[in-house]
Amino acid sequence: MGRITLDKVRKAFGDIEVIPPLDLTIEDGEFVVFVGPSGCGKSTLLRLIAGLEDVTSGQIRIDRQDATDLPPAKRRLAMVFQSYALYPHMSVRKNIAFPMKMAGVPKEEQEKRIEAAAKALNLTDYLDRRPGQLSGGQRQRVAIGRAIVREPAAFLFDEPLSNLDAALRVGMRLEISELHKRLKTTMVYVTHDQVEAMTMADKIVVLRAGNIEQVGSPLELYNRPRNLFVAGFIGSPKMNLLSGTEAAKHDAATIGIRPEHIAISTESGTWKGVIGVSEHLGSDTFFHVNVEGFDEPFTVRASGEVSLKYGDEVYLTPNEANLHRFDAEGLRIA
Amino acid sequence: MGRITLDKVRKAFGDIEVIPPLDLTIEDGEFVVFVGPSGCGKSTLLRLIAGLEDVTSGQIRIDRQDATDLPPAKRRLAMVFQSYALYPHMSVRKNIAFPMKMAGVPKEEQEKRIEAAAKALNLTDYLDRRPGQLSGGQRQRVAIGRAIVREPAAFLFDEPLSNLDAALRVGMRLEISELHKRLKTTMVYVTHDQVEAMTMADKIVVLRAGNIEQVGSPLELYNRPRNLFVAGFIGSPKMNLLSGTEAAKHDAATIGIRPEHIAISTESGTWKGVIGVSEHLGSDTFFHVNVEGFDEPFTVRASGEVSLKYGDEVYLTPNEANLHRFDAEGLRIA
Amino acid sequence: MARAVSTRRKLLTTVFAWLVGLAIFFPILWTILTSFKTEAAAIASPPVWFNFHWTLDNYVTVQNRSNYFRHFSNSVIISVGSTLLGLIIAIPAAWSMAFVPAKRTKDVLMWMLSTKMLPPVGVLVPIYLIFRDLGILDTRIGLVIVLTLINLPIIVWMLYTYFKEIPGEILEAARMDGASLREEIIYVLTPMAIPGMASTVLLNIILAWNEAFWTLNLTAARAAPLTAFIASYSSPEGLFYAKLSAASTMAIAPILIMGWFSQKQLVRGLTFGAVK
Amino acid sequence: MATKHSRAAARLMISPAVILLLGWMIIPLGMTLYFSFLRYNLLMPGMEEFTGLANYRFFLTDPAFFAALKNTLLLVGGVLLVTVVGGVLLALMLDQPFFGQGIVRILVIAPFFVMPTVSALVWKNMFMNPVNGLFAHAAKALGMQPFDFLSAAPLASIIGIVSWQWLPFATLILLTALQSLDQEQLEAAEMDGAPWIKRFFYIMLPHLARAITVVILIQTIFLLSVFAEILVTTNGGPGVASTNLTYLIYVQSLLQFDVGGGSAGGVVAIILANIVAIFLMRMIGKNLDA
Amino acid sequence: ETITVATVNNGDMIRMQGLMDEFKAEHPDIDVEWVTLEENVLRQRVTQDVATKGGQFDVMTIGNYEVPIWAKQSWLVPLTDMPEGYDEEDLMPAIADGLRQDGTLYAAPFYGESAMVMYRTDLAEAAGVTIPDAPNWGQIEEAAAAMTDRDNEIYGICLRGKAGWGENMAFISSMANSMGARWFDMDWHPQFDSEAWSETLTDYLDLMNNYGPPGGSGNGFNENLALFQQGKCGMWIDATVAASFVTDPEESTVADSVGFAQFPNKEGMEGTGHWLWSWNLAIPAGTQKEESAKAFVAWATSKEYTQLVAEREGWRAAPPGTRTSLYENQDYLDAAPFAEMTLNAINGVDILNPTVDEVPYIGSQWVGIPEFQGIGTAVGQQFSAALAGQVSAEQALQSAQQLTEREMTRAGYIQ
Ligand SMILES: Nc1ncnc2c1ncn2[C@@H]1O[C@H](COP(=O)(O)OP(=O)(O)OP(=O)(O)O)[C@@H](O)[C@H]1O
Ligand SMILES: Nc1ncnc2c1ncn2[C@@H]1O[C@H](COP(=O)(O)OP(=O)(O)OP(=O)(O)O)[C@@H](O)[C@H]1O
Ligand SMILES: [Mg+2]
Ligand SMILES: [Mg+2]
Repeated sequence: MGRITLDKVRKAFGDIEVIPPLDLTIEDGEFVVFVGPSGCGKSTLLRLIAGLEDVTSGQIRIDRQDATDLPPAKRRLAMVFQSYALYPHMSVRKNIAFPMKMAGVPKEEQEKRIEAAAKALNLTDYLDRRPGQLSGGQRQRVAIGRAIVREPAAFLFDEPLSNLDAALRVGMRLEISELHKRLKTTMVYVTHDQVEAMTMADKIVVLRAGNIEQVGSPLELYNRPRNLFVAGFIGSPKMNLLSGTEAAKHDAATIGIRPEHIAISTESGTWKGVIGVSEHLGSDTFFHVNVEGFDEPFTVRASGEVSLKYGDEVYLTPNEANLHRFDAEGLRIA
Repeated sequence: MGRITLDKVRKAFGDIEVIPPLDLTIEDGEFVVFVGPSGCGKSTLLRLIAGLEDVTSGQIRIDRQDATDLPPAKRRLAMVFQSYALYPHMSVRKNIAFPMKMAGVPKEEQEKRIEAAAKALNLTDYLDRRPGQLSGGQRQRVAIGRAIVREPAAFLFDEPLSNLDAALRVGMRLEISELHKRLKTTMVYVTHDQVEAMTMADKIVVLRAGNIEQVGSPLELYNRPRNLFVAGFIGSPKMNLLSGTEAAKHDAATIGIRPEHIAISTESGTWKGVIGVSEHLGSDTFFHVNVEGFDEPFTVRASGEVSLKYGDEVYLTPNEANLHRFDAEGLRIA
Repeated sequence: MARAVSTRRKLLTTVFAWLVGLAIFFPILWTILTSFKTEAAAIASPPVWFNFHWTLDNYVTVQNRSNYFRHFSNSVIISVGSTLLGLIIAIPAAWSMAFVPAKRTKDVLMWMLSTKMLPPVGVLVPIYLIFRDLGILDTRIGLVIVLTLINLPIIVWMLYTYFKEIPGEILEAARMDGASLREEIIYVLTPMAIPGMASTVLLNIILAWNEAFWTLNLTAARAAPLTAFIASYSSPEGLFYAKLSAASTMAIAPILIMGWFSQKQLVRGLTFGAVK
Repeated sequence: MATKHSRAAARLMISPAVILLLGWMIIPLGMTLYFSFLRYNLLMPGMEEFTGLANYRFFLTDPAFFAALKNTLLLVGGVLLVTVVGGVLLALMLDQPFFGQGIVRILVIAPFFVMPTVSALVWKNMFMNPVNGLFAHAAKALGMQPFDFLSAAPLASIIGIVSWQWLPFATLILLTALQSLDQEQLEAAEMDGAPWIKRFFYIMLPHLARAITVVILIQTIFLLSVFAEILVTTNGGPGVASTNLTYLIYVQSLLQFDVGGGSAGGVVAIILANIVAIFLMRMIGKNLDA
Repeated sequence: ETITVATVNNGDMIRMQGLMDEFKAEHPDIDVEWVTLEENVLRQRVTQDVATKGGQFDVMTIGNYEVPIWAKQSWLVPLTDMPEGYDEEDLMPAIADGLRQDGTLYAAPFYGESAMVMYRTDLAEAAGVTIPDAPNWGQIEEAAAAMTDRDNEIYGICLRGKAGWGENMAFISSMANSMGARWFDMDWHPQFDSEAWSETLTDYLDLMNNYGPPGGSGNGFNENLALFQQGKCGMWIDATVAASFVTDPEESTVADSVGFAQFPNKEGMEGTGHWLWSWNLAIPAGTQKEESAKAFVAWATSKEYTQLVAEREGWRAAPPGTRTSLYENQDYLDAAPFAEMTLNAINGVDILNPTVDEVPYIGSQWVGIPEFQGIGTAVGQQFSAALAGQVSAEQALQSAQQLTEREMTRAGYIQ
């Protein structure tokens, strides 16, 4: 009841092609996350699906039915905007009721669904407040509430958490994940936050300049990035990338190794280096190690207890099993 | 040349006491970070030091000299605001020159110092741009530039990175740390970002409702939180806290154990539980494990490769050495 | 909403909008057209649109009758002068209200506005007597003072709304940088508020330019601005449509031209804090 | 921000404005109040004497007084209605994409620059005149009897003229307000299934509330003292059909040179204006802080 | 020395402004600044200034209504010691007498006027009516009826309807005088409840409603002048000065077919004019520049000025109605077909006895008391409302009666 298919969908603003023809299928009940650098077309893609933008060419199908020319209101999709776009002059109750009112749902039915949504989202005490009197997290729940009462075919989220502070984000992330588990409705989610993408998605779509670079589960992307772009984009801190002789040793144009896949030791190892800045997070420590022969320092993760400091000499050993190899075009060598 | 002492400083807005009498000494050359939940008075404290607010009672001394009634301009402190507060109508050069102009520094001297600051901050190419034409990171450097040309007794930063996106933040964090290493000027830094506090501070001051909960080095706070509040506040994800019989076993009212200090196994361990939501970050996986007898799920960190999933039965074993014990008042038991 | 608007719809909107725009503008257009007609053509029935004998006679007549340029320069001096004087008084006041708000700030603002509700006819005689005793009847300085006082509340309010949009942090930064209050206002606040000030200035010039009660009653020959100029055309003898049109065109043209060239500025600024 | 220094400075800096306006209010007001208790006619100097409330009694029992009061309210209310409704419609129109937006916007704004006297003269003579006015020509061309606007519907005609002058003002404020509406809100409403008309009533109009309040406040201030338009077009007539309070006071104090009576009228008008002001401020206070 | 002259925006005054270089030639040390205003605004401005001693004007243009009132207050400089050759004797007595107080002249007449009928000879002929030199109201109505042709926008009669003591009330008061009505009885009681007034107003309304142009309640002197010049009026009864405009071929489309007749009377009643107005130049008492002002006033109202205008613009444009000599000048009589009619009309007025019954005031189409401006305008509003159809004639008269009584009581005339 929420399968979305994009068939050669192309979008241009004037002469500028923002999305070159693109195919994508989102299965019913799936949680799909779009990631990519700023300006790569994530929002545009979402708005195309929502019907807030016209496609320049191509076809959008929702549940096998052609929706390309349907107005947004007819697509049975609910969208949660980055700014939530709550109606500031209406109470929470009225905000949630609005789509039902537009659809002509009878009053009692409205009440029932509002109660249910409010309970599910922990909003019961705030139903009579205005959005201006709510915290960021509460607002977001209202936005979701407004979406779920419609029982949409799919939810579309456009960076819904980017306005929240870190602590709230973690909480909301879990809530949305749980909501998805419970409702089993298709969700399409745009974010530029690594952690959100990795933790929430069933399937991540990595976009660059309107092109799909890779589609896959989070671990697939982490473990087997299809190209250098994805390798560099997924994972934080970034994968260390080496080219030149070191890469040639592995028959590749470039090799990559993530900070967490390098062992650090004071005694011996593959590369010898000197510790630069180190960042102690308590749980972990990130060392930035300057290795002779490489321009960029290596980032290495060690446990929080390791007691090395600025200027210490250390040896680094990559875990060969986790080494990524890329060819001259930047494509993964299997 | 930058020792700041707060002596029974108290601040009330009208009837509301925001900062109850508080003592604090910031040593010359120290990098002190204020953390605490939103609204706890971090900014207020900083503004009191800056002289942008009057203290209600108490005394502020800068380098032993009473500064309580000095206007901000006279305190020889430089402040970097959250929004940077650059003068949008002036070029970068003029922005940086402004404090010197106000102080009547001769033109040639101004030029010299601007050149020096621009070089140090990598701004030489941008001196004739307006702030509006700069990226977030460049703006922040201008703000710092404006501060350093004055050679202040101390820098005050009020959440200077919170407007930047994640990637930029990491970079700026490193730059400020390096600046501090180089200038050795006292810095007072407000943030609500865990990672910033942990990685930058010589000394962290944890505030709650205007009270100082603990002062100490980052690892001190991480390893030996003085009370439950600090224990819960420092570290991400949060420390798991248990009370009741389990805590009694350890002669404490509450015990705490961080997610990274719990071993997870499918075979045996102290507690048996079922995996709920799991968050795969690639590098790590956070499992939320529901253990019988506890209301809240346990958060446990495991490596990125562990392949457990929703509903799996697992055993958890805390690392006894990293167990934190608290008494009924919430204070740490040594 | 960036969905393509169909060209057909856009064309329809265009036609409709232009019709409405022209309808609203029509009285002015017609006045300007009429000012180039002969008196006979001006009242021709049915009206003639463009195919008449264009003449500048009316302008010549009007200029011969009254010294347009003196009225014009009086208008300029009075409206610009009162606006500048108003700004000088209003900037500090607006600064206080915007950056050091007190409990009574809103009340003070509203009180200021309420002084504009004094019906001028009711206080003309007292003011006239005061002006007579001060010896500033029929002087430009007298009018500058009156118009400043009349428009001050509006200037204060407008500036107040702009200042409130300026983040206080920037002023605090200036203070930390060692700027005195005066320097803070001159070097930081004022330049930042330039767009807002520009629209304040524009609006006040317009209001002062068009103010017709005080300017008419407190002047005779020397300080009389264009409102007094037009007052001598309100019902002359004989056919006067064309001459009236010429005089009207001359009276409103300067401000109309100024308004047109600065309309972007004006549009942006004229919000009185109505737009959050 | 609020340190002792800055509060002291603030008090100092606001005082010139406050003192000037206080003077501007109190001195003429004081004199007006004083005159209002005098029998004082400019044409009969030397006969001033204290008459107590006689001037007030005379002004308030003037048969024209209530008509003027009613006309004042009708005029203010009528113009507000036309300009707010018209302004909203125009703002909606100008907010649409079409060719030549800038020019049309200029055309719509233009009446705001026209002096009240000029606009009254132009409307009266060149448009509303039943013989030579354009409306009369138009009516004749359509085979209808020309309508004599200024004598058959004087107040409505004046409302029309004044509305024409103030429409641009309302349009401008409402247009900027409309443009500040978060597009996402409209899109959200669209996704929620609201058709255009409902988006207008449920989203746009409430968003405009604040701007409308401002329009009402500012315009009321100016409309209460509409004078030139009446003087030029109808002289308050026929009868007292288009006499508003300001004009009535004008008749009293400047046509009869009865300073005492005019002052009493002025005081009454000030009291009434302040009642309106208090009423407005209640409304505004709520809306402006929201 | 610069003197400031406040003046009304009518044609004669504007013409004078064009002749200032001549004045300058004679008086090189005097500069003249003009303040030209519409009549009502002018009156308000100068009255206010003179009463408060504002001192903004050195010469004021005022009507013969104001002169006695102001002279009594000593607000005006007596015009004694006029320059040699001014020839005060030459001023027409009917006009000049109204400007004297105890035999001293307080203002110099610039032009004077009475009222008369102007009609279109061509239309009258076409309609087959003749208008006698001294018509009565009945004949006027007949002629109006005959000439009216609404389809071609020809209206039989154009009369003032715009409210104001100097607008519709000027005409209606004159008409009332000619019908035997008066403003006040000898105890200052208003007379609007009299039969004569009722008759006056009814007749006036009938004329205007049946044969007048649309929008009559908004028409004053200027509007009617425009209508007449455009050829839309059969008859126009108004001030005699209008004659020179309607016969001006440059402005008037009907210049060569205008006839003149005396102001009408009620059938069987006598009297040639009930209207007397002059615009005069006066010097307010407070001025510092009395000498220069006097020089200017003398120049502007002198015979030489008349001559000057005649030379420049032709005799027809000479300011009428002030000097007997003008009416003895054959050039003028030739150029101005209306001259004789004007002279008779002016000389026929006796402002001490404007109507049949005795009155306590001096005046003709106005009443010479300070309160009249206000009262006249308020009454004018009522009559204009009646003309606009908002109230009936009876209601208008009743309101007029009440409001006049109210004002007169307040002013202390009625005890
Ligand atoms: N209405 C428009 N007209 C022209 N170009 C547009 C328009 N909307 C978006 N674009 C362009 O399309 C590209 C994609 O924009 P989009 O908003 O989809 O990016 P995004 O991936 O959502 O970025 P972000 O992470 O910053 O939100 C950008 O280059 C943008 O400049
Ligand atoms: N001008 C003021 N008047 C009244 N209360 C104030 C004022 N400024 C701040 N407060 C209150 O003082 C408390 C501390 O505010 P402060 O801004 O210092 O918090 P903070 O720790 O900086 O919070 P955040 O992390 O959200 O910036 C808050 O409860 C706030 O509401
Ligand atoms: Mg986006
Ligand atoms: Mg803060």
